Amino acid sequence: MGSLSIKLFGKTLRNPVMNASGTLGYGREIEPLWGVETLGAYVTKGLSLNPHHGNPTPRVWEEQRGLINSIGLQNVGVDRFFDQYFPLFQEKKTPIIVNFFGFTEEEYIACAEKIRPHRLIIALEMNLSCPNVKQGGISFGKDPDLVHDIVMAVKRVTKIPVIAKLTPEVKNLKEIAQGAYEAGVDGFTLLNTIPAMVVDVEKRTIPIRGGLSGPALKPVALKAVYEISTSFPVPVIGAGGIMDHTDALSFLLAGAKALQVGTATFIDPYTIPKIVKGLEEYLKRCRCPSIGAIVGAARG
Amino acid sequence: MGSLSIKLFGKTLRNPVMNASGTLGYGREIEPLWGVETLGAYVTKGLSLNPHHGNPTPRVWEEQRGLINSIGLQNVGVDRFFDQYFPLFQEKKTPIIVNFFGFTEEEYIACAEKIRPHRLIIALEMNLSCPNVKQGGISFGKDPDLVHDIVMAVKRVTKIPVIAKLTPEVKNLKEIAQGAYEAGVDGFTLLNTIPAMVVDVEKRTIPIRGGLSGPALKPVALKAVYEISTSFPVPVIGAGGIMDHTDALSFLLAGAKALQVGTATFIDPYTIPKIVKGLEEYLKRCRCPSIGAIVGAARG
Amino acid sequence: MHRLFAYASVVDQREISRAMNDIEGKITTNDEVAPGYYLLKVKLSRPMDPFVPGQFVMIRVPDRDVFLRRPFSIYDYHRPVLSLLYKVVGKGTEILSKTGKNEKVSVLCPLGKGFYLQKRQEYVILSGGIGIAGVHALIRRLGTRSSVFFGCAAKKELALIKEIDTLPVSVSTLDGSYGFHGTVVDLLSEHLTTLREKDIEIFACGPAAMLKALRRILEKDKTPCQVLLEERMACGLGLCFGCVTKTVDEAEPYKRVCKEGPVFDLWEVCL
Amino acid sequence: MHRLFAYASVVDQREISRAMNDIEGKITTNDEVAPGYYLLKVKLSRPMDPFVPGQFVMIRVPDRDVFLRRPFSIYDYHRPVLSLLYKVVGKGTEILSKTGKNEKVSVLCPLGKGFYLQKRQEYVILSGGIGIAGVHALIRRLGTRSSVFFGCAAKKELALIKEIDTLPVSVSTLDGSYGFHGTVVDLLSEHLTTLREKDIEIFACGPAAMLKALRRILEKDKTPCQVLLEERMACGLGLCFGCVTKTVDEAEPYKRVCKEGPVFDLWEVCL
Ligand SMILES: Cc1cc2nc3c(=O)[nH]c(=O)nc-3n(C[C@H](O)[C@H](O)[C@H](O)COP(=O)(O)OP(=O)(O)OC[C@H]3O[C@@H](n4cnc5c(N)ncnc54)[C@H](O)[C@@H]3O)c2cc1C
Ligand SMILES: Cc1cc2nc3c(=O)[nH]c(=O)nc-3n(C[C@H](O)[C@H](O)[C@H](O)COP(=O)(O)OP(=O)(O)OC[C@H]3O[C@@H](n4cnc5c(N)ncnc54)[C@H](O)[C@@H]3O)c2cc1C
Ligand SMILES: Cc1cc2nc3c(=O)[nH]c(=O)nc-3n(C[C@H](O)[C@H](O)[C@H](O)COP(=O)(O)O)c2cc1C
Ligand SMILES: Cc1cc2nc3c(=O)[nH]c(=O)nc-3n(C[C@H](O)[C@H](O)[C@H](O)COP(=O)(O)O)c2cc1C
Ligand code: FES
Ligand code: FES
Repeated sequence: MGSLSIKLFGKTLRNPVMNASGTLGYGREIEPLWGVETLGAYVTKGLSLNPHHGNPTPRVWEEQRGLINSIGLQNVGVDRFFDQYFPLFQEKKTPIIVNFFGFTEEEYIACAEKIRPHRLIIALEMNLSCPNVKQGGISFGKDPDLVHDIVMAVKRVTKIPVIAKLTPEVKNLKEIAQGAYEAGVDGFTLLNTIPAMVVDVEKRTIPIRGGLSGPALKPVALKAVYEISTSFPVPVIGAGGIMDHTDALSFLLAGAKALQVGTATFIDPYTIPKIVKGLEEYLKRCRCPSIGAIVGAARG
Repeated sequence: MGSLSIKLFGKTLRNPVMNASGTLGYGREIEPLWGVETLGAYVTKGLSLNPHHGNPTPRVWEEQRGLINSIGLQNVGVDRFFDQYFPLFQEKKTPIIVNFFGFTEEEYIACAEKIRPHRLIIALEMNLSCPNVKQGGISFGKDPDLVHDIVMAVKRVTKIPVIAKLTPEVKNLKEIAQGAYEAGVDGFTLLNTIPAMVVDVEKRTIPIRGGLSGPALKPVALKAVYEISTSFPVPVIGAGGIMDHTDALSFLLAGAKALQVGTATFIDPYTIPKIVKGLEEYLKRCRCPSIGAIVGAARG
Repeated sequence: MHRLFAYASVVDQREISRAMNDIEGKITTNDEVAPGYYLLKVKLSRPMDPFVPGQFVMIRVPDRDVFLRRPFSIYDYHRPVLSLLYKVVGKGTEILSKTGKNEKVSVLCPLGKGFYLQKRQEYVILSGGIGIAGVHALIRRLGTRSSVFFGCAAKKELALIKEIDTLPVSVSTLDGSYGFHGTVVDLLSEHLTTLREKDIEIFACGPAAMLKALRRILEKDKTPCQVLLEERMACGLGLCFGCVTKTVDEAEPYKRVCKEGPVFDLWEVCL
Repeated sequence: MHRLFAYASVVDQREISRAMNDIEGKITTNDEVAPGYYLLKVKLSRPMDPFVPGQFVMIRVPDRDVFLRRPFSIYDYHRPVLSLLYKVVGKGTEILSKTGKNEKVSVLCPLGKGFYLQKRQEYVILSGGIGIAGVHALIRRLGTRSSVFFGCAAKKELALIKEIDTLPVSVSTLDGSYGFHGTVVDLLSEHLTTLREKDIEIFACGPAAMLKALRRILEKDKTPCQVLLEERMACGLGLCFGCVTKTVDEAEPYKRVCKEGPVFDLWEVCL
């Protein structure tokens, strides 16, 4: 039987399937159903230097084959995460990727500084979709120079590999990635949600403005994964509308080395273990020695 | 009963419902089912100075609640359009919006120059998603300065009102719109398709890379319509995933003065007449004097 | 009391939430019991773990037009049949109401934190409209130990309390077509002086306006009161932080309705 | 001939395409006639306009998982029943094969340009596999005026020509389990010298490889030949330009299969 294990940033993960940040709570909420050790790695909810309260409701809205969320980055802050929630991953020896964000460059730096290297922390994932309050609220991830500078600044204060998680709402994704790459980024996660909005026709209101996730995003994310994985020699982690192991294969074939599953978990909380199983069976069926062998195979 | 008629660029249209460019052929193809005079205005297939052959197949691919196309702008050229296809609209007194494109600034200008003012031509719609071959193939619509210059150049050679049709794949839509606005643009059409890709998991190939349209695009397009219609005092025409009259109302309530229906026509070729009827009934039900009265009503 | 509420009082809440499961079920009945209200019975393929009244389920409507699951209170459960009472308010409930017998559904259950029972001299249960669904299991378990108040728009909605007609229920209707003419909170306030002579606790479920009115009449005495709140949910499991409600906790004001709730202490939430 | 092909020969093609309609229908049968092949019969709620063999329909599979309609040749039509023969190849046909009796479907029909008949001494009809669906109506109309060649993978697919078993059909199988052992083009080429003594025209429908092989054996003489092509379609109406095939027309090489086709002159397309 083929092996699902992959090497990422020099560490071995049992499989390439992760949750997407913000879609598996602090990890322990899923424990009544399945254990976090099922994951290749757990990606933390977006953490910040100080706790954030987040937005008022409605925070979630159903769209056709998609979800719009406006959680507003509620989180307990990086310190409390390590005090309160990290022990579960230590106990279960589950690698984690720490997703984090800031509203200023200083916040990113200070947050990254607080995260001490640990054998279970395989990377820091920088959520670059955050508004930069010092630059009129446009998000960091939209400008190649801003991306370059912030990645560089974070790389300077940490020894942990750094992943840039990019937003699709940019002029030229490759240019953004180039900015991060030149600053020494170790990998990319593609994609974050797309800005979207809902109109309630009955009430004539706009109940929510937020980020669109789910299957609607998939073909856009696939293109991003293809484009960036063919252009830069660092690993790409794919995310966006992965609902089953066939979707997962699409991302791997397009060039993703690992995957993140978000919205699907809300509909079927067993999606992640099912994808792991589906990939195992696929390797067996194709007599493929390892999942790494199919990464990028559709790119010809 | 309320009236569906709207004023756009000083002309009166019988209703705010148009086809989206490239989704109703040259107009006459739909005649066996319903007459083009049903439309508020017919939007031409994208036209260019010289004929274009377009891309090899596959050109269309089904996605979840969406379509990916890579037609490659096949068209007979602006001259032949007016010789061969325009007479139908003259005969039926149907207003038209001429969608056009170029791969260089010169092509845009030369094409616009060829289109002589005519009482039935209510506007020129510039497709700004085209790659600019002189600037490394990045599309015109992604750079505010490029947009400014090209709109300005086109405005200089034509007396017909000019609409900028924008692509969602930009850093900051408002900045792009600002470029067009400062150059004197008369209106906006939002949105064009989003770049996307498909992986064939069985064959391990990438059968198509193209633009995503249909319901998946709707929440993204709604946000764009809201954002631009609240920021600029020129009419916005909404497009993206409109499948029925409720979707149409969402766009009107978000601030669109008129609508374009594309992909939906492929699934149900009667979508446009059905939306016109649905809007009529809505006005009646709400005792609303005119469709114009609800434009932007959800924006509070 | 202990016997009735073994899970809430003896077992720690974390343990309860450990007992959730995604269970396949088959619809056995789905009848309109009052105009726009349906009673859905689902035969589960394996038994649901013990539940506390006030807990809920996330049900997957068997139609691709509905993307997310929908939350509904556990109305009743007699192994292996789970009952839900729901009101048609939008797309999901509309489609659910048209779903036929024998259709398969997935039910994630039991979820959230139910009503917590301390020893009291008397319990008062208050519900408005479809809010009855949230307290029905509680009414059944408490039997005559509680006073039940139910408010609705008009007489025709009385069908919603038909299943508890062995117990005395004080009813109000907004149009005066049955019982007290007015809101259920107005009705309760008429009895409040008498009730307050005992050591009572109130359990309430209903529209936001009802809960706000209730809060106003209890404000002075801060009568113990638990409320069952509703919010749009994506996961129902505490994963997404989509379903929050604001509380008085300044450090972390937004609590998840699906995880820290749906039952909250009235005095800890900001309605 | 005129009687048989009133529409193709007398009525101008533009007029024919004017006669298309979107018609509601109800599935009456949907049976697996050979492994992986289904014969679907749809009772239309109103009559389809006269059609020409080779024309097709766009059918809406009644399932939200399928976004676009799917094109299928008109296999047969006896007012008010439309028959389609299809092979399960992907998601749409898979779901269609599981669609039950009495389900409602919308059928946009008849579409495209069918086979065009000029007076000839003899007609030769060639099809491979599911390609039979595209020429079946033509075979039925031409009766004994044509020679029919049919190729398939193995004997079990012979069920596909059961409905024309009153006519002589020359059969080839790739595995030699029935008839000629080889491809249908190899089989045809064995008869070609005899056939060429007459003024013939060939009508063909089948996989790309078959059409290419056919082209090779006809190349020298440029025997008149019409081919029915398939392409992925979005609209089927000529609206989207999604379904093109390359032709020798240098000014406008890409022609729409749904509008200028699906039947093309073999010598005008670039296979
Ligand atoms: C813990 C909990 C228990 C519930 N128990 C019941 C019950 O037993 N019976 C019952 O009929 N309803 C119950 N609800 C409400 C029920 O979940 C919603 O009515 C349902 O999800 C609406 O789905 P829809 O697709 O029909 O409406 P949508 O089209 O999604 O929305 C229509 C309307 O319903 C409201 N709505 C949508 N989702 C929710 C939600 N999660 N909570 C409250 N309002 C919502 C919206 O504000 C909107 O006005 C409960 C909700 C929660 C959170
Ligand atoms: C004019 C015309 C007439 C046709 N007549 C018949 C018929 O009578 N019987 C029949 O079984 N099939 C016919 N086809 C082919 C049929 O349309 C496709 O097999 C069907 O659309 C596949 O749908 P799917 O969802 O199952 O496959 P998908 O999942 O969409 O694709 C699966 C496979 O089918 C192929 N395919 C998809 N769409 C088409 C298409 N439009 N044309 C050709 N191949 C396609 C793809 O290349 C792919 O390999 C016809 C096609 C055309 C254009
Ligand atoms: C409810 C919710 C919360 C999210 N929170 C975060 C977050 O805190 N940080 C982040 O980088 N991405 C966040 N995301 C984005 C996801 O991690 C992921 O990139 C996106 O949802 C696409 O994947 P999906 O389609 O599988 O959900 C969130 C998404 C959702 C739906
Ligand atoms: C097949 C197809 C062809 C298109 N051709 C053009 C075009 O030539 N010019 C243009 O500006 N937009 C073109 N578009 C984009 C549409 O006009 C429209 O902006 C987009 O499809 C979103 O609307 P919809 O979701 O209703 O289809 C095309 C879209 C499709 C699906
Ligand atoms: S619904 Fe996801 S946290 Fe409550
Ligand atoms: S399928 Fe749209 S033009 Fe042929």
